[in-house]
Amino acid sequence: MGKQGGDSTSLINSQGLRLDGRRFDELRPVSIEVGVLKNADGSAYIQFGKNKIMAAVYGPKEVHPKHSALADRSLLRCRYHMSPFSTEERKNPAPSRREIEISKVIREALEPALILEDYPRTAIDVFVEVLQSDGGSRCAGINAASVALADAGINMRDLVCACAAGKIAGQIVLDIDDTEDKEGQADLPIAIMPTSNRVTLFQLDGQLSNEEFSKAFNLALEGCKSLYQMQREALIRKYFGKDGNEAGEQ
Amino acid sequence: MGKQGGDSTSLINSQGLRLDGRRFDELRPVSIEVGVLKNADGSAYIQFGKNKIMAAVYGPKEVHPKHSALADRSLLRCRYHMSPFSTEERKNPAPSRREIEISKVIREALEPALILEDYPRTAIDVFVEVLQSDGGSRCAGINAASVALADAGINMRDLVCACAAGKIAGQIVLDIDDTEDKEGQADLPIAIMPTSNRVTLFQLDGQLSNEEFSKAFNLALEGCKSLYQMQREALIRKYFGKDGNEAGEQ
Amino acid sequence: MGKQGGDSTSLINSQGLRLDGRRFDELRPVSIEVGVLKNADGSAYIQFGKNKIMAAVYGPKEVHPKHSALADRSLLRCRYHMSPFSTEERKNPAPSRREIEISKVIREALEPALILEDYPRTAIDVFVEVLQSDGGSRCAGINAASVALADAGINMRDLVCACAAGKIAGQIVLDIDDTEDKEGQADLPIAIMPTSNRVTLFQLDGQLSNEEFSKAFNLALEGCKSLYQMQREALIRKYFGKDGNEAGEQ
Amino acid sequence: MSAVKKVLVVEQLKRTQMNELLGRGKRLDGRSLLDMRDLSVTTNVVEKAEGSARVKLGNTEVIAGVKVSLGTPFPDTPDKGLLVVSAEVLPLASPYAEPGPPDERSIELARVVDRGIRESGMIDVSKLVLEVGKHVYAVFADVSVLNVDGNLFDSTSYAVVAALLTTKIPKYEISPSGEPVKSEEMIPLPITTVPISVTMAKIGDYLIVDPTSEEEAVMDARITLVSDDKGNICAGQKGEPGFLSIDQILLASQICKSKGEEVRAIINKEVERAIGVPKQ
Amino acid sequence: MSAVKKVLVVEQLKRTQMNELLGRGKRLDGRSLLDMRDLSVTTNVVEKAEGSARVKLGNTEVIAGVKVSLGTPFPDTPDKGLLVVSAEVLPLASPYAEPGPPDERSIELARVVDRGIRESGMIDVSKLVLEVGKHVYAVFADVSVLNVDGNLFDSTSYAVVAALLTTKIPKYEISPSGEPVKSEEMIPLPITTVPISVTMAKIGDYLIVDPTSEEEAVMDARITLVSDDKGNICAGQKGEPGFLSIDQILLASQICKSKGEEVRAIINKEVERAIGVPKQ
Amino acid sequence: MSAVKKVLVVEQLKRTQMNELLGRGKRLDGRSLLDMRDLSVTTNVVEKAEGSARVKLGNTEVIAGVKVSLGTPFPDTPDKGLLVVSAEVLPLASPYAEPGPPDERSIELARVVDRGIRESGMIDVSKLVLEVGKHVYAVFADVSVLNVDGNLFDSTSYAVVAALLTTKIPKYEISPSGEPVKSEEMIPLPITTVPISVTMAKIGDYLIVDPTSEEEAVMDARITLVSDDKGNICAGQKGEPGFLSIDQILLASQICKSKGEEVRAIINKEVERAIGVPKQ
Repeated sequence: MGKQGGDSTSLINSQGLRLDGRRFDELRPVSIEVGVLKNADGSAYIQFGKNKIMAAVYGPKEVHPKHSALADRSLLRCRYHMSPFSTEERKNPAPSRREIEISKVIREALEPALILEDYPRTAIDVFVEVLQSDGGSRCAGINAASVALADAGINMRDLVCACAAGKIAGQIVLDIDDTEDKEGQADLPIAIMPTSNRVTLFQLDGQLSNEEFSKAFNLALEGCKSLYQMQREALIRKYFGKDGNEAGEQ
Repeated sequence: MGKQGGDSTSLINSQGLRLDGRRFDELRPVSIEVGVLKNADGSAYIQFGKNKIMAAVYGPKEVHPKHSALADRSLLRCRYHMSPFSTEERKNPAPSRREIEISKVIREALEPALILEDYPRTAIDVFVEVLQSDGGSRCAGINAASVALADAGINMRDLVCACAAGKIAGQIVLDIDDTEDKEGQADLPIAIMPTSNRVTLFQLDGQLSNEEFSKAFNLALEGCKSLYQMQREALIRKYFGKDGNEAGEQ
Repeated sequence: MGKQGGDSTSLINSQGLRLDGRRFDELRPVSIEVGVLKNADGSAYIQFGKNKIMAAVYGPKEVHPKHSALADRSLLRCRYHMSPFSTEERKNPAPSRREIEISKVIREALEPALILEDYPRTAIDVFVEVLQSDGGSRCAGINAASVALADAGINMRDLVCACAAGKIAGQIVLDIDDTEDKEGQADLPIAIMPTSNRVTLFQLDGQLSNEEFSKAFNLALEGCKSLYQMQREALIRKYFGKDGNEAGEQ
Repeated sequence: MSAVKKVLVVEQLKRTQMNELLGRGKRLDGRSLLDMRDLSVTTNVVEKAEGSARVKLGNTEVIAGVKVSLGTPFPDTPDKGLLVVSAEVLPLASPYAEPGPPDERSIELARVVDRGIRESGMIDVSKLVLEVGKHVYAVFADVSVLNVDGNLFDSTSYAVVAALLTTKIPKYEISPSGEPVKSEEMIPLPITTVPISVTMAKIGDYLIVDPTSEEEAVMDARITLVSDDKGNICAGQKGEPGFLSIDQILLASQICKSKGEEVRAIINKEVERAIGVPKQ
Repeated sequence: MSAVKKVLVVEQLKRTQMNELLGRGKRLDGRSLLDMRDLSVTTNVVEKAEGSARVKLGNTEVIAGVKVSLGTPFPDTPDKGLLVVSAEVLPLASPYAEPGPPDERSIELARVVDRGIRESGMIDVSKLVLEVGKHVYAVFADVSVLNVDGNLFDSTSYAVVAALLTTKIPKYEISPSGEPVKSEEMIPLPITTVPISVTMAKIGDYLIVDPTSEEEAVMDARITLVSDDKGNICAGQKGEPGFLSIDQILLASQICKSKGEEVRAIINKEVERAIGVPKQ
Repeated sequence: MSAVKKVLVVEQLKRTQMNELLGRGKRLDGRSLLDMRDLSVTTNVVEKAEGSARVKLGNTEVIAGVKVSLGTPFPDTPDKGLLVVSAEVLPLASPYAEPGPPDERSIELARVVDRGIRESGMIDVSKLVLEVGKHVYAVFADVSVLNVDGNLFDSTSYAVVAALLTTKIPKYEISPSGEPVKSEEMIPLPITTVPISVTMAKIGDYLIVDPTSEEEAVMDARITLVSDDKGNICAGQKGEPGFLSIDQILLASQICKSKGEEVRAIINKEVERAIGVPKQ
């Protein structure tokens, strides 16, 4: 977040439109394809603005080493990783501290939706690979991972859908992108289980007054609901739809 | 050691006093508090000059991995570590080669005093954390660790007490501090089991003639005996004394 | 390989001789001594041009960790490593990517010659340590390792002998050294099982036309046959010969 | 840290008891839901560091030290100084902590504490610049956790905040030849606000502040919110594999401010004692 | 990658069947011995990268991205730019891939692909120099393997080659004060040839091109040869713990050129589509 | 190195026999308590290194190589060159050595050898400076242990000392523009003394010099003392989890000088042979 926000008013023009022409409550273009990888038990590819992210699920499967298995449920593991070419400057392929933290919060965002008790003594691996990054890659990754888990046939209480709101040029807006993230004043990514309004991811970077906080939080909730529709449509396309055979193509 | 020792004569003034006003055979101020950490099985906090060091003991406890357990005695492990803010220049928190060597010699200094045969197939962990470092931190750490082992109720043949002597400005002196270590000519840290005069740590950095060597060694032995009194007093304060309830406060 | 090869014609003079006076089909001086290390089950020391390489074999022996053992044969492991002082610039002692790749190809070059089925559930370790490096250290290492395996009494179908050919100054030559490698146009190291002409190592760096490729390959094969004689002589010297008692001396 | 959960497996049996207690507004140690434990903050405990503080929050005990050196700014922020927060749960702090590189919990801890300080703008990093693009102050705040009994996020954050508030750094001048030259004068860091972290645990339907290890062992989820002294919320993090309701999030945003003021007063008092002037 | 072998342990039973099929010139998936699988090459799939390509070779799928920055040349080659090829078999690519630092198979993969490109002289690194000894272009080609079904050497190599062929880098000028200054103009890399890797598996007495995971599980040895567009062989690597006969090596050197021409045509076609002109 | 102890578990049975022998002034290999094994020192065995030596002490065999380059001095010692001693017990040296980063035993070995050389002032590092604060010689002495049969401390130290005594480094001039320029002239290192390490094992009540692996397997403690050629003791280290009596320490300080002179004569002889002049 650029706290000073000096000339950040230019992030919203006189018509109230953002740099890429979006209104304050508008999502970037999103597309989700299900079942795009042959080897994975479940997979999904999401384009979310300029984010291009592949998610894949392996499991339930045997745990190695065995002593890390849990007697009463499956061990959920998650790796969020950025390919070296996904960022403005080449990223070192070794996991950064940021990637390790995001892997943890993604895992904890997905876990409440999974019925892990159905698979004791197994492991479920979720891999989120960022091929091209833009603002909001953790939310995009959760959306893809959630669909990939469904594609893998893992028993779930609900999907998990994620979206951020933020503050740029003094205004609360939905789904901030990379430029808005860097020049803006706050970013509030959340994830929910949409049928029960349970909040499974919540993070905040940047300053919000109490009023702004409620406004941003509610706007992000709306964004999550939109994502939920897109996730459902993607799954329907794969399992019932005519577009299913295009999965994996861009 | 600064071998040239050019202007190191200023380390001792015309009255025979050292930079901090000590005589040649005088220790820095030392205070030891026992039982300062709630979770550890035994602990001690020592201030030795400007050294501020926390020692804690966990064990006897289960060994992981199991194959490293010893059939006939407890496995003694030791970590000497410096907090990043403990030194003049910030220290990288990863263990340095120096810390690894000191961990080894501290472990080997304590081991002769422990009746490890009483705890087969277990492990005893000794942690020495330097919060502020001055010359002589390994000796200070051994003094604290030895008391922490007693506080943990580990069966011991004796305490282990440690002190260094050295050569500065051409003279043999007791207990050299950081400045004296850097500008001086030799540092001779030792540890003993005081009731049997067994030497369990011995190191030497810097040049000593045969005569100086005997003199320094004997002076360090005297220092160890003084430390032994302070260790005993600290344990008595904790277990029998009125000051026990102040443990952990500075 | 220096692809441009600008003034590389000077690598061969007007008499057709190379910088060190060799003809196009001439090997550098080679000496092999068997059984030079006391602790190893088998060992050999090779000087190959300026290469000075020690190879040692431990095994067949117990495998740790146990789950990596193979039910039907021995697990062959190999480490090719360069001592820090072996190169022009001091080499970091941690294994480089190059050393990891060469360890793999050496292991795969030796494996076809070993009757690993004779030693199920064991491991055989081959260590190749480069004490001084010159061009062709992987071939020299294979020649030494193969003899060390024989010295260790491991059942073998054949020895493995290795040699490179290359292209310098536009000509195909045998056994290129460090300077020829850096200034030359191609390097083609191979290893064979000499009695059956089985090719167990094959690598190529640099450009060769089809015709040059055959020529270089055949020249390298001839080189391998020469090495085979030297390997046999070294083993005979150790086991039957009068020079055996000098093993280990230079 | 990874074993904070495991440590109390047997105590899962206390969950029923705890829930029943919480229903009556009480906790195992007698606190009500929104009570913090006793908090003691002592600054200048490591004289060699430019700033330091020891924090005891109940039985949780941490020590923070600030080291300041000169460094080169990042290429993309040539006009900003460097601020790096790290934390290590020392192996002596808990039977479950282990030596080794930081695990995901330690990394999350350090990053969330860092975020609260960074996003609040506590330190005006644009004033840590000696020469744009070349010489800036590099401020390293490191935390050693000495005893673990829950709520490391807040205790670590308080220690870093108190250490930064009492840090004194040498003033530098740029010499004619362009090199920074240290002067005798010691100056404070450019402080703009005092961010306070408040961590709440969700157990069953209840939200409690400042959880102990015992409570963390049975909590469903954790939420940390940081507020500055103008009442803005400036950082947040939900953790652990459970969820919060929407109402709980909004409730947490209220609690963080009221409890934040309590804690800010305690820290400010110690800082005044130490440096003799009220900050800000 | 290490488990490509293990995955198909049960399929070792197919070895007999496979050998018998190969004797009749056929393979499990219906191909003849020297048929490659369907190859699709799509460039410019990661717009933020200076060059990129996605390659599908049967079910094997990889993506390469090229990032270019300025760097300092190595002291012993002050007049040459930097070119670094790396590859990671992502854990999502196979049930047998694991997260972590690259193992010996990933290292061999990256080094063999690098060697083919470097030794062919595909990129004239002497033209990547802005100021000798001081400023050069540093070209990083990284490959993420997305789905493993055999022949990673070729699919990875094709992706890197296609990405490099379509890379655009900013042109720099050296300012009067000696600093490189970025201009608006984008220029291609200095390409001299299009090296094509052809990997063959030896199963029993047969040499087949473009093996699947199923075939790799039973192969005795692997040989990769790279040829440039003048027909020179410029890199080679035998792998796996088996051997090849002398005749098989010579046969492989023939196959690599004929199959190489096929593949080169496919890559060139996509590059023309993408950048509108035939390279070289 | 970690298994030097384990190797001889069965040989613990020899402890009784050994004690009884020692009581009669004898050792398993026939030596008396203060006899060293045969020591052979050969210098200039790695021609590419600036200095090198192979040492055989009984069956223990090590090789040291010295590489010298130009470097930047440490900020706190701008007027001193760099000297770094490292050691690796190669996995081929013993059935118990393992590949991997150095363990605590290898680290202790390298640090004790380094300390003896550094604290004796053997190399006058103030003479390794080309330009204060900018350009100094960096001297790397690396040791590869080839065969382990006890007393690595002494054999490693002798190899490093002999390699340093015969090292030749290029002389540099500082050019008008301030850059170091290599001349043709080769010069020796600035040697001031020849430190000699003597390691003793305590077994029961006895102190023996130059222990074999067999003896190390049953020793209670180890003490290493280093003396310079003026008879000063300049470094020391007790190791292993046993103790020494006060008298044994004082006895060891006598032994280290008498044995040190023996060994110094052997090393000096080889150095004279190699460089044709007596050092000093």
